[in-house]
Amino acid sequence: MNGSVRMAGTADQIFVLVKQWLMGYVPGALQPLASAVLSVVPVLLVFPLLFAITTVLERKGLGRIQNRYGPNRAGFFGILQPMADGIKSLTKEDIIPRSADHLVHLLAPLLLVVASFLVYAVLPIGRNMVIANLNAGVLFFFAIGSMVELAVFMAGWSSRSKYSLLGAMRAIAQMISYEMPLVLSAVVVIMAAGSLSTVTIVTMQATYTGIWPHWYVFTPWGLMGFVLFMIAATAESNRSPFDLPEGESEIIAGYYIEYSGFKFALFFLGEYLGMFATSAMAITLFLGGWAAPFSFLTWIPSYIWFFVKLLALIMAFIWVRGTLPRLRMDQLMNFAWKFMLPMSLVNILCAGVWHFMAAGFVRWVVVAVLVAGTCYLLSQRLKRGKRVAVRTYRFAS
Amino acid sequence: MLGEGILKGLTETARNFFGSYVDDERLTTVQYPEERLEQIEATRDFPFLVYDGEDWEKGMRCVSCQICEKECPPKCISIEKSKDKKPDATGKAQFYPAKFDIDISVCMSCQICVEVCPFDAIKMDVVYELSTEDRFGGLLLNKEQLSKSNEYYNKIHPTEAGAVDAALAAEREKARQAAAAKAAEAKPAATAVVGAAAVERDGTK
Amino acid sequence: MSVLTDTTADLLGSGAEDRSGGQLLEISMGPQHPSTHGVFRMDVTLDGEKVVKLKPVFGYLHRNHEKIAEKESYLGCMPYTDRLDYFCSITNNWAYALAVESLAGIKVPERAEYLRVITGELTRLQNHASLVGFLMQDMGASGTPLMYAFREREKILDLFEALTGARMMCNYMRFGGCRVDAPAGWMQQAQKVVDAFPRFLDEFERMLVSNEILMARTQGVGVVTTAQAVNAGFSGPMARASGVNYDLRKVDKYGIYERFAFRVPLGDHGDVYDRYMLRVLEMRESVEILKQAMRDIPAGPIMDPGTKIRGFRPKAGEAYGRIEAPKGELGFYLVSDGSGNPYRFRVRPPSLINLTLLEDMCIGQNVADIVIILGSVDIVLGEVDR
Amino acid sequence: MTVTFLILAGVTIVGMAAAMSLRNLVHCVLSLTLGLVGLAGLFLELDAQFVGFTQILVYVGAVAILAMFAVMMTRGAAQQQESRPTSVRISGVLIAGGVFLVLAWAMCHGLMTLGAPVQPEAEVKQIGVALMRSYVLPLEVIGLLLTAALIGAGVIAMEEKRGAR
Repeated sequence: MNGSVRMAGTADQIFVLVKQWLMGYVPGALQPLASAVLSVVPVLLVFPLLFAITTVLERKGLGRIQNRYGPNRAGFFGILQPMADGIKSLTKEDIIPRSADHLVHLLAPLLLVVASFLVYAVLPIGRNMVIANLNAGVLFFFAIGSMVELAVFMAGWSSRSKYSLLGAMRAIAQMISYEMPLVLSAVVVIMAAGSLSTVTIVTMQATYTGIWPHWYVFTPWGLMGFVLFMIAATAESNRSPFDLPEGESEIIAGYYIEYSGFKFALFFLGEYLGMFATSAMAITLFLGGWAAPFSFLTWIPSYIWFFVKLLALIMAFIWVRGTLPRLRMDQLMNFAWKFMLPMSLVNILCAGVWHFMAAGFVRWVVVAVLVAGTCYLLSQRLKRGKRVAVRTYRFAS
Repeated sequence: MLGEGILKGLTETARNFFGSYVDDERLTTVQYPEERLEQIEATRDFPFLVYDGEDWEKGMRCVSCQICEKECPPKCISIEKSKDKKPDATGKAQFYPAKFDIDISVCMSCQICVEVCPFDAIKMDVVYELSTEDRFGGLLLNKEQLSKSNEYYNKIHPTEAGAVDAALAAEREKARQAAAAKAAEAKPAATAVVGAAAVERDGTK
Repeated sequence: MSVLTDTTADLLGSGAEDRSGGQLLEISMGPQHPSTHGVFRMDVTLDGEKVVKLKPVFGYLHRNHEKIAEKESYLGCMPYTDRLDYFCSITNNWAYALAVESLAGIKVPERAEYLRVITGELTRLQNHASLVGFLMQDMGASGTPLMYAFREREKILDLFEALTGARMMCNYMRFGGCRVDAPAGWMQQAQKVVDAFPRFLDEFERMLVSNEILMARTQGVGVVTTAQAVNAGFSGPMARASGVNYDLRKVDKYGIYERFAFRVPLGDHGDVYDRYMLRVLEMRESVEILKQAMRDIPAGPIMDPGTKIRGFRPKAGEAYGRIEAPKGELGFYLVSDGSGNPYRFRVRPPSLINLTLLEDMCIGQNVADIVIILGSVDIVLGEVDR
Repeated sequence: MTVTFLILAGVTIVGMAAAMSLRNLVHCVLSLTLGLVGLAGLFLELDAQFVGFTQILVYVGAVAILAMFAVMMTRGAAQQQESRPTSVRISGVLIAGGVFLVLAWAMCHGLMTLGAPVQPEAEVKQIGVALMRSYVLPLEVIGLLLTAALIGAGVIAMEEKRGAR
């Protein structure tokens, strides 16, 4: 914390300085409004842009994983593909089923996108770069995040399609189940930081011992918390292998099966924004937010680090999506309640043990053994419950 | 340990991801309009009529025997036999198709017409960019559209065409000799006999 | 209240009610559903996500294949058999050729038999490879395994094109042999493809066989007991996955299969995982057969010189020719009245008969299981509906 | 009485009123959710961030969804009576009026005694400390009650399932 202001170079603070400079021209009465606009507008621009980039990245990445080229026709290397997609979805007919609940049908994608955008308010994108430094920032994040469920439900119910209803049911069951491990795995960080403010959490991690940073992921409970958080985040954002609500081979597109044109694109946008937000939260909580990974790299502006980490997590999402088959509903629930939940509870306990033991090697070993042991036991139980095994086969004589 | 198989799978996809940048074996996509696959010699899609020489009407090998029309499984060939006879490439008088239509929207590229043709007159083409906006007329090819030169045939199926040419040349030589012998035997030589010799040659080669 | 009755309650229950008083949901999966492998429909009744009743509905792709064949010459039927199971046209040709050969008592030359084995086993390779790919796709693996399978299938299809002129509708075999001989260099090219194939199998196994999600999804799902499999007349990998030792290559020893050393893998559980693994194992055995066949293939004619293809008129009589197609026992039953076209032409499609237990396999399973059970049956609607 | 307060109050009242008067039950739940969001906004307006966000997390994220499920799962919801007996209406009006009177009295009384509004000091930490020190017994009792309810719900659900078999 002490060195943060000193180390903050001009390049690092350029956006903050520009904002202050612009604010100088705004009359006093309009200052709060102007400040809000100047903070919000960049976020509203940057993240949809990131969404556009990610769609290309995802399709190209998946393509390469599958030994294809991926989109490479629109623009140079296909970078204009999102534009083409956007134009396409804007010009397509907006179909509303005759028996649909028109108002709810219209509101669902809007609510989804609004809720997805709202959570960015508390994410520190760089040093001194956050829209609202709330005392209960983490809580705000989860609270707004839970509104997504409502949007999904509205979409699935209002479409009046059996497939969309099935999708909505699946989505809600899944989101409620995974919200608990998501929140509980974040609790360890809140315990360690002693604050619910995202800004404080990041600044706590932006210090170094030698060249090594104090990220929470570098503790046994932090690592486990990070893994749990990422798994839960995958489920929350309906990404493979937890993409049951929209499982295209089973219920086709799930809750947004009856959407077309731009509303469909809004669902897409909302979903990706949700994925970015949860990834950004994981970065904030466990990966040091905008902090550089080594003390000698602090000269690189903080927001660059943030986006580098975000892109890395997005790549991981794409990679997983390109590899894994989808789980089944009951297996998904089993995993949530029989593995994720107990594991995150034990993880909180471990973080407590860590808190009350004297710093040093012993503490490290004890907590690591506790975490790894529980993980092993729980996974064995899960495996035994399902009775799955690699089989050997006999041959006819 | 839970997740072991998943990790294995992840390494495999990662290997493929990077492999697709370095290994041509992995990235087999051909970017179609710019790149094209090399023509495989045996490829077939729709039939065409072979003619010898320069003029398609004069050199058409088809003698309108209508075997292909009968044998075609989906019945996509329609032939009208001519009333008169015209000299073919070798100068013998033959019937010729007054109308020869193939509906390639019906054709299933089975090559049976080629197999049963005793005159090597119908062969399989390799063109594949045949899309048209005219659904009915555009895919109904007439005699003129179907006619392609023997040189073209030699170009697309060199091995097969070479064998056909050699067989045809040998046959024509034999026919010519027979005709000469007959001519020596009896002055008033009938020109129409020659065609029958070719008909006897079976389609099973 | 009218507004209320047409809301959720109406949507959830189409009148039906289960024993616990809850409501059943009737959904129609297909014919436009993406994972029904063509235009297949299942009327599914669900209790929550559990399947209570399943009614397969097919016939959307019915093309009158058998009736058309009665109007065609024996030669003219051959290209139509390509369109039965359009993934494996060569094995379809083979089964039909075999039926005609036994009807007319035709002997096939040595080299043609070898060519038949080689192309037939290549067909099996590409069918099984794409099937496991499709199965993974049904399971939601974003198409990655499918793309790998198609990458390999492409190489085999290239071989087919170089040999027969077409990639899928090969129309390769004739009664009395094969249509064309392998062109120069084809055998070497095929050898290369076959040698490289185990690499793909290894990759596939590393990627998915020990995958926990895959195992959890497939093991114990869609179980068919040995008795059920026998009663339903299962054949091919479906029967062998249930432990029925029935492989026509061993039972009938048609063609020259007795000359090759290969094993027949058997499953003990009869679930989707077994069916999936059996196909992977069978691909390995096919590679073995291919290696032996390519090593031993003799020179010689490829057509029986005594057989007249055009105007073929067998004596009056009947014959049944069957082979071990990739999907199971594919049989052609022909009745000849001595004329130029078959008097009766009947196909025994493995896809359709393996599909008969679909409801039994699906009841009590989840919606998500339906698609993988259907995928594991390995159907091609061209063959089911004919 | 700022503009924000007026807006939030309006949203809350409209939402709650709609929840009572709409005919479609799902619409009712949705408007109830709107009202609850307005309420959360009012908490935030009072600078009570923790309570406000918890309100959203619990009521919007959980209770609304639960209500939704309940509406969809029970068939009884579909067969609502067209007209209620007069006695029900009268008693409803009486109860509502009574509650309103009590609340109004409490508010007027409270405002009078308080005089000036106290500066809000509800930091999350203080709430935690308060919960864990002064109110630990009520907290535990509520926890016990909820656990019992949870287990009870599970048992009932299992009974039903067994009966179905």
